Amino acid sequence: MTVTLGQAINHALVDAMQEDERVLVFGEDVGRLGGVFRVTDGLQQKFGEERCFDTPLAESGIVGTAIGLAMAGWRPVPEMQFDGFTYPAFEQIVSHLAKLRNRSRGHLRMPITLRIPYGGGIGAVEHHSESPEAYWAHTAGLRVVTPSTPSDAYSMMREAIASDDPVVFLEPKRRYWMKEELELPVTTAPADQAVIRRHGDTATLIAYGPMVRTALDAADAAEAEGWSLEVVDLRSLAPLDIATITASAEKTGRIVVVHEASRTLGLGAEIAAIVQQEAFYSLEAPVLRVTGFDTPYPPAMLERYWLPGIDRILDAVQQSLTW
Amino acid sequence: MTVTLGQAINHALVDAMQEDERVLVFGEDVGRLGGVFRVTDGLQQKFGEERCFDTPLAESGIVGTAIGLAMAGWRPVPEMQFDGFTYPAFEQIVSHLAKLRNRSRGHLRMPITLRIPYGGGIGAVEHHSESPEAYWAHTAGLRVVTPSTPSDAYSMMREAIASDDPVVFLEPKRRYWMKEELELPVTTAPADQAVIRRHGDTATLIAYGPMVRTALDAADAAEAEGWSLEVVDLRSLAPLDIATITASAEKTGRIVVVHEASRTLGLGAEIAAIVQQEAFYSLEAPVLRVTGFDTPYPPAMLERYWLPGIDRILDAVQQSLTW
Amino acid sequence: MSRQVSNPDELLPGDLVRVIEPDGTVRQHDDFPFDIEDETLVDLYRQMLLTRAVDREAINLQRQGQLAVYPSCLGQEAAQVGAARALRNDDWVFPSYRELGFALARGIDPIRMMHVYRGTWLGDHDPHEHSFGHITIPIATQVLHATGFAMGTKLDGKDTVTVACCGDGATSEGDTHEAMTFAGVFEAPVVFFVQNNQYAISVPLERQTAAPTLAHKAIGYGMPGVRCDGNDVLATYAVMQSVVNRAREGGGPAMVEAVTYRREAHTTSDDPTRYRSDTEVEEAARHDPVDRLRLVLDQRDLRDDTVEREIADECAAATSKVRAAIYDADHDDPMEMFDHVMAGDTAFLDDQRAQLRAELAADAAGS
Amino acid sequence: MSRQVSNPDELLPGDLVRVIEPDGTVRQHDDFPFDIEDETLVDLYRQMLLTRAVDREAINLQRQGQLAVYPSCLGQEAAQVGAARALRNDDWVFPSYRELGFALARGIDPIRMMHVYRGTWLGDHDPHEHSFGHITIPIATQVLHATGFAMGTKLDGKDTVTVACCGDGATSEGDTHEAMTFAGVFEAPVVFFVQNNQYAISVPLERQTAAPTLAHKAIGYGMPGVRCDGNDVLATYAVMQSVVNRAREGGGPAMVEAVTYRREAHTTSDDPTRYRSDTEVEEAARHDPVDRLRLVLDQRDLRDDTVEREIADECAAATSKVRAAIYDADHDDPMEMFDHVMAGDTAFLDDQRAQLRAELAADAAGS
Ligand SMILES: Cc1ncc(C[n+]2csc(CCOP(=O)(O)OP(=O)(O)O)c2C)c(N)n1
Ligand SMILES: Cc1ncc(C[n+]2csc(CCOP(=O)(O)OP(=O)(O)O)c2C)c(N)n1
Ligand SMILES: [Mg+2]
Ligand SMILES: [Mg+2]
Repeated sequence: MTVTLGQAINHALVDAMQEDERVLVFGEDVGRLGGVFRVTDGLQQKFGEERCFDTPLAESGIVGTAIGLAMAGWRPVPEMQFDGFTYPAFEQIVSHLAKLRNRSRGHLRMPITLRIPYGGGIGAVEHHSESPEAYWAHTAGLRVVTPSTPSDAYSMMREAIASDDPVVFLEPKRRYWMKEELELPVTTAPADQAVIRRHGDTATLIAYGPMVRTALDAADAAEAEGWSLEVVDLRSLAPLDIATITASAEKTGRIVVVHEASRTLGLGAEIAAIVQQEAFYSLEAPVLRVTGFDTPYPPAMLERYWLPGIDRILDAVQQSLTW
Repeated sequence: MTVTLGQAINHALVDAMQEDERVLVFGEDVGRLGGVFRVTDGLQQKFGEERCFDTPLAESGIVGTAIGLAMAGWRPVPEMQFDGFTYPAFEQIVSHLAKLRNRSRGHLRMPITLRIPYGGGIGAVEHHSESPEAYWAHTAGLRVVTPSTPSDAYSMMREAIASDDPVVFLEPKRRYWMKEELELPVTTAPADQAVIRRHGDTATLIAYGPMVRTALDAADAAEAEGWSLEVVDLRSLAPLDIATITASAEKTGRIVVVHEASRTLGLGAEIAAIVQQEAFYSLEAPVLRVTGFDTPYPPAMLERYWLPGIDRILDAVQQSLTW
Repeated sequence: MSRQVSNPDELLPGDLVRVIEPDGTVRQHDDFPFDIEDETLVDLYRQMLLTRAVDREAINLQRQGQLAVYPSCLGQEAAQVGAARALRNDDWVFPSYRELGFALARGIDPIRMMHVYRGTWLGDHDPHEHSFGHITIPIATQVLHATGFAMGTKLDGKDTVTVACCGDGATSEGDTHEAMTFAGVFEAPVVFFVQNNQYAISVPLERQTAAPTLAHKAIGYGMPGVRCDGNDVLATYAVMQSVVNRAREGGGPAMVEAVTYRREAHTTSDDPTRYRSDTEVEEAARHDPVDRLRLVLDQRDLRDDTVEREIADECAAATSKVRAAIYDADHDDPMEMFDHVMAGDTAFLDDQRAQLRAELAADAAGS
Repeated sequence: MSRQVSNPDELLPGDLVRVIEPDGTVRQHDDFPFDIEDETLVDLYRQMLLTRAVDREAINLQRQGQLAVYPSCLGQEAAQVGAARALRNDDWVFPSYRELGFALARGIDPIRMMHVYRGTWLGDHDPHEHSFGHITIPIATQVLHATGFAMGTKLDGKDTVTVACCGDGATSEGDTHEAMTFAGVFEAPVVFFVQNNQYAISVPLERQTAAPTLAHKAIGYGMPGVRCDGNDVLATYAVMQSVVNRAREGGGPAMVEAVTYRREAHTTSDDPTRYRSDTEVEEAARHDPVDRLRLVLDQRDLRDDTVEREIADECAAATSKVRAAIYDADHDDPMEMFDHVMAGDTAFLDDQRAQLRAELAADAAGS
């Protein structure tokens, strides 16, 4: 069947709720409306208002009560409506969700999957196009994952819900409508493994979430230059799959990291730091970063100038090749 | 006169309030009590309850009203009582403090200095020893600075308050009692410049805030090994003084970054990413990171095992020298 | 009302304040008396119609792909126009994103607002020019800015009043609570103007609170809470001028719940058929605020063809001006995105500036 | 009280509930009747004294450098012990950091608590064992956990009730507001137990709110607010058992403001002479909760030397047990800091584990 990335997550939620009656879905507009992106469409009809419900408009409340529900033995899958609206919940995420298991010496577990649609490229107004992944990845105690395909979206969501750890599940919102032919249920690689989406030996593009598609497009375009680009899809942003990253660095000697988030202290910084250490003698050029700028996310009409695209990626590859 | 780092900040606040009657100091317990570290001691007596006041216990409220006060033409210097209690204000800081000037096409300015005592090493209970600097440094639109000496504390605070940009002013709380002989007022280097605290040519230690003292101690101890270590004090974490960092990397060829914050996506990641690019051909070894672990901050009795100390720094230097 | 309440119960809301009777008679409310000139009545009518016209044009523009999104204020015109009328020019307003009527009443060029919904820039007017803040999207956050602003004007010894706008959904956010807490403690001259339009996107009021009414929250901050019929422009004006004057005279903050209804979709991206019935919306339309005011005008013979034609012309002129300015409007120079990040030195952005400049040059060369 | 309130005013607090008369007579309050055995009275007395003894020992231990910090509950024993008595064993409590009395009443070994203040570990008991959460330091955050927990037990069809503890200062935080909002909307069986001890560190109550009383906040969430004398253990018990039973029977949440006084410094790090007078503290001490209950016992002849001796012995045994366990207690294996970060695979921490292991080995070799 043909499944979009958004539908794949919806199927994963349905199947998880079916298999485990402790799974709860809640947040703003996830019930009757089925979510502003329809990712929770039909859940309330199928599982009732107790298993899928709308909450008051209060993000700290959503995450804070999710923590309490988890302590009471539930397996909550709360939604933050948009990336830019996770910030009111920051304290509950950083001071409790990430830390409660550790604080309790392992007595408590936090089997919570925090769904966050993220990233730009959909022509939205302010605060609807943020890439906050570095905030979560820097916070010890959280697992942070992001799928780039419908099958991964399904499989990684099932894995996140089944996990006893808090998982920040970042949904690349501009790829919600990306299609794939697949049979459900599908199980792909474990979420903490990076996957090589395309093999090549000229240089490596490391990307995740929404930028994987862009990186693959850039790799296609690069063929015209005679470049064979490898594309690594990180999938897990915390922890990182250092082995796969390093192996690719050793193979190609040239790494370009691509993400939407601003450059300073974005994931590219961590990857550069790891690669220059782990593959010090293999690098033919420094790890280069192709990212959003160190400015607030721009207005919709300017976002295409801000976001990394094929040209910016190929420029960086060129720069790497001629270092 | 002999001045501690905490007193230096107090003097800076007094002098700034004296010179500019638009400067306001507020927060939890900053008034009558003079702050839990006495950094605002005497301000309320000197300038009255209108210029220095206690607020309700609500951090988002403190930052959010500071923004409104700034729009009304005041120059607020709000305090967050501890690093771990800035998180409730995260949305106001990230979505407004950092973005309002940009949103308004420059019509609004945000001359707000957000004081945050940060870092560990004082044997405190949970949430009182956090190093959240990467969260702020990753957020475009904020200036993030941290002094390591009393004279810098005074001078950088004066500069922060005078700035029309929002400045996150991180106070290395375990160094509040560090003493220096100085005459006030004192003007040190501009806050956005890194300073070389010690010249050397074997390798460079890059540190900031509380770890500068530790790095200098390590450099002293390194003499016994015959190593001459250079110590760079970043002072500004956003923006970074790339020129000074790069020059030192080109000089010594070996860089060790030291900070308390967890390793993943800490400032060390950004510095490694910058150095491996800017000084690619000068590096004799990869940039190494000496940091807190990727775990929540530990209980007081274990903090000395978690925090970077002289031995961990010298191990890294050794590792760099023998790479 | 005075700040010193002898009996805390005085802070509780009374019955819904409504002054326009079904037949158009204006019956003054004992607690909220007001004077109003005939001229003003016509002007309120004009403003409400103008709001409605520009609002409709915005929806059309969005449907034609000219705006990124637009949140209609259809049905809320009386609340916004009535509240605005209670203010002086130097009073301040901190809006959410659904405040077109308020913005127009404050004299802001609708083109400036539409550029924001188009995505030309994130905010496009100087707040100090019309004492009107930027559209604020993160729910309830502006309520704190308003409170801080009011604390600031009070420190300055000014007698300006600040209005903090928010929706029913916004009352659930922690920021609203903290703002009201600060306002109460610092006796800030701020009025919390809550437009209860019954919905937060798809979520109905009863999912936001179990309180008897939103106005019952006020007592928890030591300020009076008042409920008015937000479809009754005179009731809203009467209540607002009362609490605004009270704040101006040092009486402290107040909360007004203007009870109304969001007749359009949440925004142009929303599909309200998923969560409410057409009948419900039709029923709401029967309480149309413009129709309500029209009754008053007619009872007083203040409306004739000339008035209607003048207003219609004004509306047509305004909408076509907006349309002309917005339709296919080019974006501004992309390099501007680096210009306002900071006031101080931004040399640290120079390499990113150079990168974009090179990309733009390559684009230009390529095309 | 029933969930269906016909008149919203019923949600407003009445006068302060107090049942112990100055002479020790117990005068039942009409709205909050209760039964209590003589035995229970003695047991409450015992628990309050035990709390006070361990509290004092903790202060001493801190002064001797044995604890990192300690926040005393001196003066708040009646509130905590009285509230705890209203609960069943399977009811849950989410404490702040000042809940020693509550913890002891729930049967938690004080040594476990003291290890947290010592800094041995961040939390040191299994919350599920005594249905008692960890000490929570970020103000008001636990109030949301309690609400979520109560939503969870309700979904499970259980009849357990959850108590959310917080201070007067905590009522200003957005999290408290959101918790009460959720509790009201979901009719969660949670009781917000606010110990109003007049201070948040140095900040007095009037800087937290302009509300007539904290209990006046409850109506804004559609739940009843009740004020009781927190120095009157029976009043606290009476009020708590009423609202706890109401919640248990599906009546929904409630808020109780226990009015008391923090007689010690905020924590052992604090210097209260900077912000309040000795006279004020002495005046507060005249309302000592233990003295108050002693009057009741004496009136009923429930106290003699044997009782006093038994309790004194128990206190001495408890404090010396705590002292023996805590004094110069070694820290645990530092390697444990990697063990609880996550439930799943933590191989990604292996290089950091190895680093610390090597450092520990070097230390051991060096010393
Ligand atoms: C902090 C935050 N959370 C979520 C959203 C998404 N959102 C936008 S509008 C809205 C509903 C707001 O409802 P209400 O306050 O009643 O205002 P109305 O739209 O009805 O005018 C939501 C949930 C947001 N903008 N900000
Ligand atoms: C979010 C947060 N902000 C600030 C602090 C610092 N702090 C610790 S206790 C306290 C006062 C709390 O007062 P209250 O709620 O009345 O409780 P009490 O200490 O009186 O029991 C403050 C401000 C904190 N722990 N958490
Ligand atoms: Mg609404
Ligand atoms: Mg208190």
